[in-house]
Amino acid sequence: MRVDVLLFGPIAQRAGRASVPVEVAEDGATLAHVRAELNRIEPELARDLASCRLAVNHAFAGENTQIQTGDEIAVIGFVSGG
Amino acid sequence: MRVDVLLFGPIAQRAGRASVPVEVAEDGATLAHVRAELNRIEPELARDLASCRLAVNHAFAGENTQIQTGDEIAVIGFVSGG
Amino acid sequence: MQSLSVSIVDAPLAANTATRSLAGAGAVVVFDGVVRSLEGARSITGLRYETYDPMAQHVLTALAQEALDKFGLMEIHVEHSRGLVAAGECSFRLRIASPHRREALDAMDWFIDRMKQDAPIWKTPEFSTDGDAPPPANPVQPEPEAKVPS
Amino acid sequence: MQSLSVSIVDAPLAANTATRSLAGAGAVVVFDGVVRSLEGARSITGLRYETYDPMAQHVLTALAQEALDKFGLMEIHVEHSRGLVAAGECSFRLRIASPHRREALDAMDWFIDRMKQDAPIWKTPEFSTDGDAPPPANPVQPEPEAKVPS
Repeated sequence: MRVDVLLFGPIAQRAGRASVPVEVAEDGATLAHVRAELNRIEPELARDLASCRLAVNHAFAGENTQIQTGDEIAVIGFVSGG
Repeated sequence: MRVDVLLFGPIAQRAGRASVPVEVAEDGATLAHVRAELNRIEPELARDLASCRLAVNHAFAGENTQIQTGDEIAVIGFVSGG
Repeated sequence: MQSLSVSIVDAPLAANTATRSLAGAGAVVVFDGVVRSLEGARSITGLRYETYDPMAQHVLTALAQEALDKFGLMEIHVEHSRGLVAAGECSFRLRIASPHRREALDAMDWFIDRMKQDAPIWKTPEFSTDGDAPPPANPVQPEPEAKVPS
Repeated sequence: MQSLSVSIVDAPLAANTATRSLAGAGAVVVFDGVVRSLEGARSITGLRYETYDPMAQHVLTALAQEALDKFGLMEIHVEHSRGLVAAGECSFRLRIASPHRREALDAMDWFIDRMKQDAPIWKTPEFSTDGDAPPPANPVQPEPEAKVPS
């Protein structure tokens, strides 16, 4: 299945886009698979991505989180609110 | 010389007055002498007075502070601002 | 560039109408101390504040100046009530502006502690007495309050 | 009785017009984060805030609820800007009411720390460029500012 991974802030600026389409297995795909695909598609971001957290459906999620069709996945790099 | 020692808050309520006239020597009188006279004049306040600070001319002052004619002396008990 | 003021004013403090802070302030913190309607287990109508005015002004100004210097603040403004302040009204306001958050919050803590130790201000609760006033229009109104402002 | 709100709003936050707090609050503290006009050594016209809105709302609401419970607060109200906020304008406001001072100040510190770690909000400085705007009317005006709000 295809998931569009959302990018924000400096990561989005460096990637030059606000989302990256990623293909993962329909069954049993986890956030770790999404991260591996992201690193493959955007190798020049790999170093930055290593320190980013991932969020699924608006909450931070661990690497073992199972991904389902329609999940909203986002890369949350170093934030700077306030 | 005579100095009027100002009282406030609970101490004034207990004394039933807002100032106590105190006689001390014209020369060489210190805050310690003022305190001793206060204790003599208001013996029922002596226990409370022991934990009070004294102020001279709107600043806290030590017991050795020399007193001059016209000084404004006040007993500052437990305060409760805010 | 620093700004300091200390005001001791009759009765409750009006709502905060602070104007814009000095250029360069990254944090502006306003603390309002509000009179609570219970003193221990007893309901109070308010607190009556007695101030030894020239000394209170002197002590608060000295503390404000010390806070400006010690914490590198840009602004410190102090207001304190004298006289009766009804429950729910503001009796003390401290406004601090500083380059960053840390200094403002630390200074606020420090100033309030020192004020409570040294400023010659006293408060006396005014207790509600039966028949003194009509009962509240809406007696269902919950009132989970405890003591006086801290 | 507790009160909680989180608002992410376009552009700068208007001046604080908070209404009266819940009965029983003894301390009401309002923190304003203001955009500073220097970013490092460079003058900026403002900060542009990007928010990942549904998640920012979710994270800030969860933190606000945690603060209410953890510190026994009565009120917590959070406002954060999205979009451009000019130097000198407010981009973040936190209003906390609690029975006593200690909880309000501790909760303020805790909330801001956690927000800065977890809320998906990013800021980008907008630098002044020569010729972009006329020079200030009064060039003598000192500007001792440093970085962005903290």
